[in-house]
Amino acid sequence: MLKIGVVIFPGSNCDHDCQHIFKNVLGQYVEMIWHKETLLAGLDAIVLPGGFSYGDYLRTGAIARFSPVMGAVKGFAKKGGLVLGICNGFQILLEAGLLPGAMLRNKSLHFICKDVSMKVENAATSFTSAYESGQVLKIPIAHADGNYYTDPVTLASMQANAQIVLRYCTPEGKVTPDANPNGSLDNIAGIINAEGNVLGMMPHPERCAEAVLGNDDGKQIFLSMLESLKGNKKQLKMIPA
Amino acid sequence: MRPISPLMTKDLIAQHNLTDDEYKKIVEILGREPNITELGMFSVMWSEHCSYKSSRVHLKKLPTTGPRVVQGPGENAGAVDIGDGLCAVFKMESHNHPSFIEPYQGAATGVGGILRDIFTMGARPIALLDALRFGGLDHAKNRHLVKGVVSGIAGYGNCMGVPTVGGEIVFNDIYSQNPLVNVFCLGIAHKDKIFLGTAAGVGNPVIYFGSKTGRDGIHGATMASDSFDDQSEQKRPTVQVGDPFTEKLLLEACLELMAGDLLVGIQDMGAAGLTSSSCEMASRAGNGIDLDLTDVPRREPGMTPYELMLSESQERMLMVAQAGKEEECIRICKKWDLDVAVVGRVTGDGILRVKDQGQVVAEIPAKSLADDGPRYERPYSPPGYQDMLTNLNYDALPDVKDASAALLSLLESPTIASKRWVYEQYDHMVRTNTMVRPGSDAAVVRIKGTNKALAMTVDCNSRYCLLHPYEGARLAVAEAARNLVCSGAEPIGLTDCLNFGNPERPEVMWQFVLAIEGMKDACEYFKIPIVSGNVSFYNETNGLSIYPTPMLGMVGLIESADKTMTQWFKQNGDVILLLGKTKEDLGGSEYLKVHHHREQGSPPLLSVEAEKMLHDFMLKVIHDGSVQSAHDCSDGGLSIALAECCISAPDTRRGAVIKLGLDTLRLDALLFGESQSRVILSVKPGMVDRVLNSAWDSGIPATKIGAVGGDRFVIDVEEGQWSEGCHIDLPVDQLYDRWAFSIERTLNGT
Amino acid sequence: MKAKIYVTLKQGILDPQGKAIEHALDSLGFKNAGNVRVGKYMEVDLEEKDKVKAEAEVKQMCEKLLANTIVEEYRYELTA
Amino acid sequence: MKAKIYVTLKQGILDPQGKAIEHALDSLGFKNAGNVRVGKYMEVDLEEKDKVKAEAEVKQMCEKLLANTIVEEYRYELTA
Ligand SMILES: Nc1ncnc2c1ncn2[C@@H]1O[C@H](COP(=O)(O)OP(=O)(O)O)[C@@H](O)[C@H]1O
Ligand SMILES: [Mg+2]
Repeated sequence: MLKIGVVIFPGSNCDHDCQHIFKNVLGQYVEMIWHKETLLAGLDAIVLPGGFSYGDYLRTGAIARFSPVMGAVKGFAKKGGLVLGICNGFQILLEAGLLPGAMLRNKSLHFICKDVSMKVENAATSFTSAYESGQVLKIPIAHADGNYYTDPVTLASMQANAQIVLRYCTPEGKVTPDANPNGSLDNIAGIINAEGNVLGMMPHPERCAEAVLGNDDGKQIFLSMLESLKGNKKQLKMIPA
Repeated sequence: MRPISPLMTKDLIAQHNLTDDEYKKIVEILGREPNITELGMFSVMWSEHCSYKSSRVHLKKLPTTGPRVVQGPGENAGAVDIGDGLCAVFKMESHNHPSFIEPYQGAATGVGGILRDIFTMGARPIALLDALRFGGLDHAKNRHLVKGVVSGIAGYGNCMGVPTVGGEIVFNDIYSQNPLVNVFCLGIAHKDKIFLGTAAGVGNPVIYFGSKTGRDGIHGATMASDSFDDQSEQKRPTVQVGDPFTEKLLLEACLELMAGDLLVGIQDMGAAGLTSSSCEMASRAGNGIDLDLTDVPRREPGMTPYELMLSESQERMLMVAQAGKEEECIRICKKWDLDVAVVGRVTGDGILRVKDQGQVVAEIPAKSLADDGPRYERPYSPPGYQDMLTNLNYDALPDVKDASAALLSLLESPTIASKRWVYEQYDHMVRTNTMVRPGSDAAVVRIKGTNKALAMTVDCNSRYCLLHPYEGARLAVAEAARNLVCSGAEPIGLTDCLNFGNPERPEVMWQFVLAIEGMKDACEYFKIPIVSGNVSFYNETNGLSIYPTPMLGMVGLIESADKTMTQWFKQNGDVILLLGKTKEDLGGSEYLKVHHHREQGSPPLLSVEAEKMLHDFMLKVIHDGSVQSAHDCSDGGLSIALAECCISAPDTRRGAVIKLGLDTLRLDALLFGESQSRVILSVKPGMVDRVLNSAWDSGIPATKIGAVGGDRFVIDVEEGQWSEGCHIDLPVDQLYDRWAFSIERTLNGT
Repeated sequence: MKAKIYVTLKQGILDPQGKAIEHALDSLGFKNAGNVRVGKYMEVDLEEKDKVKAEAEVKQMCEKLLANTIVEEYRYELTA
Repeated sequence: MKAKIYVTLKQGILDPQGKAIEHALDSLGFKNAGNVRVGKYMEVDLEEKDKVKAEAEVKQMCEKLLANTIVEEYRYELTA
């Protein structure tokens, strides 16, 4: 069994959902980590869940990044540990500087909760290896600030390094402005750091990882992580969704 | 010594909304004149809102018991047994008036309040539904209200991580000055770990926790207290601002406190804040409480006892802990960054005694304050215009000419159009339980750790209630139950939110009394207990009352979650069946309103027997796997229900070809009439005979009316005895476009 | 002309944002920062050249749209 | 001392909120209002009496917490 840490910030609200996936759906050991903890021992991966840490007051993720636990998360990432940030978790990773860029309000100024299509642009990461490159997924989003921005230089280098892992697209797989739900730069839905061990994504794969909810397109994100942690890529890829 | 109090003048008493008789009763209870703080406390506790003085005698008639009922009305919320050692805890609340004044904060704090009602019971909230009423979208003010209310609900519910999985919105100009914002919440608790608001155990500590107290929501009565405030005149905020972040911390802290063996009782500070929570808890236990205001956390300096006792600051709780467990309680609250203070002790003398800086500032028998408020049996009689409303000469109304145009315009009328624009702003998936999202007859959430799921719906056709309050209330119960059974769920409990005008008007009271009778009769027949509820009176402006709106929130149980059903067609080639009988039921229909601008006639008649047979049959055929989809016919009638089956699926739209006979009906009655107890099923071709036979065996009229397939919506109606038939043939995409984006287009002015 | 508009919560109204920021500043070690209030700041360009007319216009904008006068108060400056 | 802090989006970064307000002003009939920018306005009380020290402190607060300098810029005023 692998040991996955799920961080609880004040205001996190997808912490139980992430715990449920790793523990009950995928049978791993999950440790819930209070934001005031500073020592993270024996973890195989860390998840920063979605929610409204500190009420999203000031800016999304702005206050959470100063939580004591973030020092340890940074240390863990520096050593190559896998860190997944979903939605608010992604926003925190940006504010903490573990991923480049910043989030702006959605173009519509509304909170948006719905299924959207996205394309796996890089299936060679530790978070996406169970997908095919170019595969189109349907995963729900639920956020008010998912309008990703970065400067042109950073964008170009991310493009060159294949750090843009997920992009919003039409159900047919076309990356168009109309398929972009929030105005994010280059239709970005998820990015990875240059080292390939920290992924941030706005869509919620934990909300579509069980057949009983009508969709399990998100499950392979978690399976990919387990696969890469076990260093056993081929075998896990065979597991049917 | 009591601090110097002003003379109890007539004005002061009137400003506190107390009648002379009520004041006399207060003097009698106390054996002396009250001081200003006491007057304020009586005034809030004996208000209509807290004391149910006009409604209590009637509410008593409602059926509240049943084999599953674990907690009926009287506590913060009701609880119903769902097996596996679990309970569904639910309730509905209104926040109508505050939402009209400040739509965002009014709606947001409404959500906050109902959530607290659920989690004080020891239940983790897992679903919210919102039932809304606004005036027409052609007025800018109404558009402003809609936008504000929806974003307020989203702002609070989303942050809390409780999904808003469904709701209802109706637009009618009668609500222009009195919009309704009713919010339903459901939580799950362990049956043997339900917490009640009781101050048992003399000597136990009373602990305040949550946000600090500010001068929020101290209403008109505030003026009276100003003269004792030696601070300079200040503008007092009567609007409460919600802080969902603190509420989320409060929720987690409460559940952690409840997981340990620490608490005796707990209650949230809702309306009437510290006053209601302390006296109600004391009264339930037959005890008293000594409160010391000195340590109450405050947001502002210089607050008077009057203000502290009456403040309606949000996100606050009062708990009674076991003696000796104070430290542990305080530790948990601090862990969640909450303000916390021991503010009192439970006493055995039945008195709520309030001290501030060493002085007694109020001393009232807790029971008198909480339970001995006035009760009124207000006079009631039907309004003079009632007959004019129900008598409608249908012969004077021409039958529909262009059925296709009528269908399209009904589809885009905001009451019928898709509520996508609304529910896409609500996080309806967080907690990963939502099996059926907004857009079907009922929302369905699974219960993790079991095979079960719960279905929920909120319903009320207030036009029916206007035309016939008794029938309207019965119809609301029937429709809610029908929405549940169409989702595969057996109805197990009900909560209500009774929105009416001014009860001092006999015609409003008449509506209220009849609606209660209707709910009672229907619930008794269907054996659905009412376990919690709320009354909102005085929804009137300049003498104009809203339509009587007894909003219902009903909960159903699906024993095996994989038997969940949805309303949209699933597969081309499936056969479409209609259950139930279509009659000449145009009275009170949405069609009459949209096309003839009339809200008149008699609402459709309900046969509870036929309705109940339909429910039993629906559950049987859904559970044995014979049907692919099920949708009840409600607003807009048969043709709208059929169109919804084609266009409401989350990703695919399907066409259908339908053939109907008129017989002796008018064409508009066939297409748009709102006869009750009807359901549209789609079944696989091989199942048709089985389902039809089984329906007839159960005494339910059932006919094959068409098939799913293609990309057009086709209805052929053969000529009847009195009317010509019609041929509707429209692209499904066109129906979808009119229906799906109507509200958004109207709100954006495009 | 350019209008600079400041919208803040009225005195006595709960300011959850301010409270959260104050808390964060405190835990960042800014121990002597307190009483944080958060509001909105807006800049609007106006074609109007006449100061008196411009002022009337800005006032109307605030009352009608930019401030929610039930819970907020506003002030503004006009610069050329 | 009291610090007044203004945080706005950097020039060149699209400001959807500003656009929406501009649009709303227009449909309310304020035809000659344009170029609306929306930002945050914060007030913080400081115990620090020394202006130079206070200024250094406010600057730090902004850099660390109050503004995200990837997309925002800030300025501040100190008053007694
Ligand atoms: N205010 C709202 N919030 C969330 N969902 C809503 C709201 N209004 C309507 N809906 C959803 O839209 C769908 C259609 O609503 P409605 O026409 O009232 O259904 P029905 O007639 O079956 O009761 C339902 O799934 C309902 O939950
Ligand atoms: Mg229905």
